[in-house]
Amino acid sequence: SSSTSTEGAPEKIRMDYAYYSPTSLVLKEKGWLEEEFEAEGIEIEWVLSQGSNKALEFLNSNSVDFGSSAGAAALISKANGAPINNVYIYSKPEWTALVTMPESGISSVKDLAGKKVAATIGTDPYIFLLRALNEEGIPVEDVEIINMQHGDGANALTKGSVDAWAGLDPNMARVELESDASLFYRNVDFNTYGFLNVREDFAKSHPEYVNRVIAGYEKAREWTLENPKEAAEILAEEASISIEVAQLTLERNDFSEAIPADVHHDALIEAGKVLQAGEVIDANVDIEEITSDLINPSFAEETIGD
Amino acid sequence: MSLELRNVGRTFAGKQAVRDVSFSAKQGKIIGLLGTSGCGKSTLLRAISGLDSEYDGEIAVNGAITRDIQDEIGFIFQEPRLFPWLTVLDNVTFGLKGTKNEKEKLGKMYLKNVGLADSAKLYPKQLSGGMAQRVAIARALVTSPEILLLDEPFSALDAFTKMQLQDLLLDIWETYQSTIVIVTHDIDEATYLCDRIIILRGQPGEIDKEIGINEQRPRARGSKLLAELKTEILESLDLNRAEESVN
Amino acid sequence: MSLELRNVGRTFAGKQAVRDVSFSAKQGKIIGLLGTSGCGKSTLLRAISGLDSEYDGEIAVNGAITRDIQDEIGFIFQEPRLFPWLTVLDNVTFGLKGTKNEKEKLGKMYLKNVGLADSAKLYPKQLSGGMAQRVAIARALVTSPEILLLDEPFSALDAFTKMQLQDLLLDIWETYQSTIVIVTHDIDEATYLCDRIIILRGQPGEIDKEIGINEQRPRARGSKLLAELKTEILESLDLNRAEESVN
Amino acid sequence: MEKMEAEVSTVLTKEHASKRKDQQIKRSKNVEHIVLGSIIPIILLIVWEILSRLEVFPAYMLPAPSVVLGTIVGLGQDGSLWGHIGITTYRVLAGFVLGTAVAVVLGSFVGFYQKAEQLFDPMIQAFRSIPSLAWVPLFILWMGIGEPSKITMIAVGVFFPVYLNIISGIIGVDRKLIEVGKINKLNSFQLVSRIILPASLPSFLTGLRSGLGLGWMFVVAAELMGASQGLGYLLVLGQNTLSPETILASIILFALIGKLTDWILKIIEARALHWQDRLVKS
Amino acid sequence: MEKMEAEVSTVLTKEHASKRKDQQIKRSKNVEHIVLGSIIPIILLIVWEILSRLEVFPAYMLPAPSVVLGTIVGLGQDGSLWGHIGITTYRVLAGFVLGTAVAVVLGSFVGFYQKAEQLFDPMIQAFRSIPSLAWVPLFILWMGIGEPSKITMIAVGVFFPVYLNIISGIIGVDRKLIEVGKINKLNSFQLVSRIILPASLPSFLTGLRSGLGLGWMFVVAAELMGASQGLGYLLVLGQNTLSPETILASIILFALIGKLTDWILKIIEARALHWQDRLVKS
Ligand SMILES: Nc1ncnc2c1ncn2[C@@H]1O[C@H](COP(=O)(O)OP(=O)(O)OP(=O)(O)O)[C@@H](O)[C@H]1O
Ligand SMILES: Nc1ncnc2c1ncn2[C@@H]1O[C@H](COP(=O)(O)OP(=O)(O)OP(=O)(O)O)[C@@H](O)[C@H]1O
Ligand SMILES: [Mg+2]
Ligand SMILES: [Mg+2]
Repeated sequence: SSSTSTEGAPEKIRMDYAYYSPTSLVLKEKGWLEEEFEAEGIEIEWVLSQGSNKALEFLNSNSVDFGSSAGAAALISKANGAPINNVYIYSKPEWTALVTMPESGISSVKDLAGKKVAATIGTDPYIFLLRALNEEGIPVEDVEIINMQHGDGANALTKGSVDAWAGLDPNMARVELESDASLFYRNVDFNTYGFLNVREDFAKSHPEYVNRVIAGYEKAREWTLENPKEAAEILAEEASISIEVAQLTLERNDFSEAIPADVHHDALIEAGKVLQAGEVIDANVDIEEITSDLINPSFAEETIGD
Repeated sequence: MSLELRNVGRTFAGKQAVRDVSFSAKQGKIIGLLGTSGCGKSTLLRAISGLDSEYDGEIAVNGAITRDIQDEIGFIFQEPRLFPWLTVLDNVTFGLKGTKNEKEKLGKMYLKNVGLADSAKLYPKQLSGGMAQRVAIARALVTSPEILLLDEPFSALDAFTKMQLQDLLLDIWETYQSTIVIVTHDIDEATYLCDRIIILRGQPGEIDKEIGINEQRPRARGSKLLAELKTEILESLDLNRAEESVN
Repeated sequence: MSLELRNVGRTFAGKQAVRDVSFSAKQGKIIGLLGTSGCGKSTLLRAISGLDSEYDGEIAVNGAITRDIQDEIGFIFQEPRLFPWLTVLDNVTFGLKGTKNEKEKLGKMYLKNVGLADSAKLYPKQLSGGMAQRVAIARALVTSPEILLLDEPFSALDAFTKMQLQDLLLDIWETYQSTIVIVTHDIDEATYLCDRIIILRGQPGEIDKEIGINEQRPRARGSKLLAELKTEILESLDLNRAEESVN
Repeated sequence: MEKMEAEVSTVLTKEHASKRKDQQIKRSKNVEHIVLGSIIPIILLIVWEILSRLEVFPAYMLPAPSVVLGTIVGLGQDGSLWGHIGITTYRVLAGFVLGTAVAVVLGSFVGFYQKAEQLFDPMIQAFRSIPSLAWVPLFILWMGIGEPSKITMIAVGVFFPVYLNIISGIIGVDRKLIEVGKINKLNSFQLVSRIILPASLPSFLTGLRSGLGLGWMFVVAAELMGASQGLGYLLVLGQNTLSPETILASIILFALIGKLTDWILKIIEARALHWQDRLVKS
Repeated sequence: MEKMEAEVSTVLTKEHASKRKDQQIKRSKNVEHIVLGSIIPIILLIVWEILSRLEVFPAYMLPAPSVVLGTIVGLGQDGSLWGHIGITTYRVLAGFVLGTAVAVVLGSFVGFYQKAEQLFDPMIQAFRSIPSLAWVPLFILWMGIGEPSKITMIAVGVFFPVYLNIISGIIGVDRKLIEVGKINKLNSFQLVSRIILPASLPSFLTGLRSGLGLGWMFVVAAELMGASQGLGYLLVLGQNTLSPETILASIILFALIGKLTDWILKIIEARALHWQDRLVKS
């Protein structure tokens, strides 16, 4: 397997952490990676990613070695030629859903025809919206999609500037808890997964270290499953959100599957098709091939195994 | 309009520049202010005009005490102070009211009077020093002010242009019966123009001497009386000089 | 240093301001330029100094034709041109080199010479017109230049300060044997100071007359010779005037 | 009489001829300026292209200029380019006019009255350092996501430099000139319009140019508020969809159009300030 | 002799006394300024608080000032406030120094030499309208995500207004003063440092203040490049976690600290320009 061709140890390992990846916060908080690599004198550098696109930018510019992003975002980047691999699934989140306010008179996806919907083009909520519309047979042209950043979309929704919003946690949890907003369409399977990506270069030169980082993530995942309350506290503390919002967010994360597998593969291909239809991914890209290139389960399989 | 100064003085940042100046002028009189450099002549003019209101004492115009800027006042400053973004003609008509046509006609007339008929379209940066001063003169005279304050108006002009403009000034004075206060270093000019010459001296400046001239106008420039007056003034100035050169 | 102008002229935007001026001055000579306002006197000084290089004709300094700014030149401009952000003393020492102490000592000496010993720390906005002009004079003289170009240097000064500074100028001229070109409207001043007086006239300005004065210095201000010269000059200026007043 | 007319006409023809010559000289000078000004950008583009071809810059982060150009041409061909440019330019210009108008009124007021300065200036100065992105949620709250909120957002950006430069210009006006106005009995409004504004024109025009630049910068924040067209939208879209050629295309369009509008202001500046007695540069 | 000394000493005491009095007047004037300047902000805060209490603004969109203050105090108590303020202020100041330095060098050069202007100015002007957010990916690519890239990003923001104002200042310098320098045989460097810079100081200082403001604005873009501390980080965090009190806290901190740094510049400005012959305002 790939662990035979080590090129020696890296000087340091640059990890990202993100508020949308609770296990990354736990891992950073607990210092397990630092512990693991201390003996070899390898430093761990933590960089905050404010969103999937930042994480991928950091990866592409060789500013981090591991970056957390939504699966769809990783796919887009890969389609643009980014040299990254997905080696681990940090969660199966239900971080996106369609949100509306009571007075809008919307109760199902069908009601969206002719309405204004806020979404951030290219991100998971956008894909979610397109797939939901597709599922219900509503042409995209019938809906006015307004491109806004996630937070702004939430504001526009509560202000009444738009009728619905393809939301993202933790913003979504917050509007749900604090205003009367409700999630009128949910579908866990239309969320793409939480991908931990590694730079291809790093994976090639230090495969053993990829395994050991994955092992660290595994430890964090198991701990989170056992200590949901403490994990919520860590999330609330780090992201400066209230404990209720943090708990709701965590509840919507499924940490059961960590090894990239066929489900992830298929979900990504579905997302890729939607993105291709929406002209976010170039029409002449072969989605299946790109997806296979992106997802590399061998490390996780080797580490976690059975 | 009549003009009266009572114990006027001015202090700049703790240092007195001029003090205790009193004189009065009936309408239509021409007062000359003479004195060494820095004795407070310009300061007095600024006080009279109302541009400076922080002087001590009182100034009455037509009997009413005021510290505001007077209507119908004309001021020729020691520097030309032209607006660099306006042409010569626009500078001259700056203070005029009325239609553009009227203003330009009047402005051109005065430009001709000061010998700048050809320069109406030039900008200040294209003027010689004396030309700029003449534009400033035209700008002040064109408004036919009832009080005219002139701060060394002809200092940068050659002898003959100077004489011509002195006569222009007298023409205007005759037409409008303006009350005029003129600061000058040219004793011939003072004796030729003024009804009364006030000589300031010292630092802070004070009135040293007042000389009245009861000669009819137009006066003969070479007349014996004026020559005698000149000698008198020179002597009184000389006195200051001798005193000051001690320190 | 000697100075020679050969057929110097200057055209501004198609309009000739001065033309065909030639004269020369040996080292240590004082040349006076007289002429009506706007006839090109300042323009000539700027050409000699090298500040303006777009004139026609040639100017030679010490025999060498050049259009660059001369070393060892002093220029008193028609306006004071003080740096508003510098104190009086710093303005005076602006062109000096050397240690701060030396500069200040020299500067203070010259300030005293022009009667401004007490004003060293003032800023230009606090000066009267005549004081500003005296600062400019001190600034030009303090560098003890070999060529001195003076553009109406004493125009804003009272009669006695003026005389004092004329004598100061002669002192410096004697010490450094400077070559001096002075523009003035004061005929008494010209006859008192100059070895040769050049009278310009017309527009464009041309040389109308040259008058040499072979009197030893110091000259008596009231002397008969000077009085005669004055009459001569006045007459030649009058001629122009009569001619020009036709249009 | 006839002779005179003939003379006059020769003079006129001469003047005419010299004017035409002047214009020719001017035009050839303009061409020279443009050529000189293009040297460095062209060199940079060539170097960038070469480095891209040599794969020194990875294409997934910094595609070659030719690729970016291709993207722009593509946008042009499907027609959306003009929509993006048009709407953004409209927003910037509308915001520019609005921001400048408010800055002139407030700036003259604050520059002229001490009390007004003491009341308003501290607060305005405090607002000046708030980043454009920070305004976004507030503007959505106050004005929703329509055009008015976008234009106002840009106006905010334009406002500050114009305001600052107006005040500094007013404060720097020579007392001597203002006194001439006072002697001529101008009222405050006339003082401002006839003396203070022209005298502070150099500073004001610098403010305008600075403000216009900031207007272009604020476009992104403005178009974060629910736009579906515009250069800022294109930029954010490029960042969200991780498409560097879209990002670079929008950057280049920003630079080009920003430069164009600035150039117009620069021409106005040169015309308006011809009276300045300044040194011809070496 | 004794008498004279006594006199001298009375004079000195008098001078001293009057100086002290002057200082007192100055201090009471300063207090007055601060009070006047606070009136409007305080009124705004009170109105906002009342409207929030009346629930005109929903709390999840625009919390009351007291809530925002509570957030700031909370940050202060857990100690992170000083970290945010400290690191951001450091970045802004470092960027300010860097940007100003480059602007002074390039600005003097371009303002002084015609050829330099024709070569560089068009490109610089084009860069001026590129939004801060657009630089982010390029800076990450070129300089990574460390402090240098953040500081450089802020320097870019500071650069443009300073540069523009320097050039306009240099162009506006009175020819008459430059000629005095030439007669005194100053070389180009001395001309710049002894005449042109002081004469264009008002414009330069305006540029500095504009630039500092822009520096604060660029912080957000800078701190998008992988920061985990700072006011810009706080702002983006607030937006990502939909926490209006965090957003508002960061806005208020931006305003306060921005105002503070601007106030320092304003004092320097007043000191440096005391020689201006300007009208005392009514
Ligand atoms: N920069 C300029 N552009 C255009 N014309 C100019 C410029 N400088 C001077 N002139 C013109 O040149 C002529 C001569 O000007 P100059 O300053 O030499 O006069 P002068 O003899 O010094 O007059 P004065 O005694 O009034 O100072 C004037 O008619 C003036 O209009
Ligand atoms: N703004 C000011 N601040 C401080 N001192 C001033 C100010 N204006 C004038 N002075 C001082 O007041 C005195 C008188 O100045 P003023 O201008 O009245 O003199 P002047 O008689 O007009 O002299 P000149 O004939 O030289 O023009 C001078 O000593 C000057 O230094
Ligand atoms: Mg005076
Ligand atoms: Mg002259």
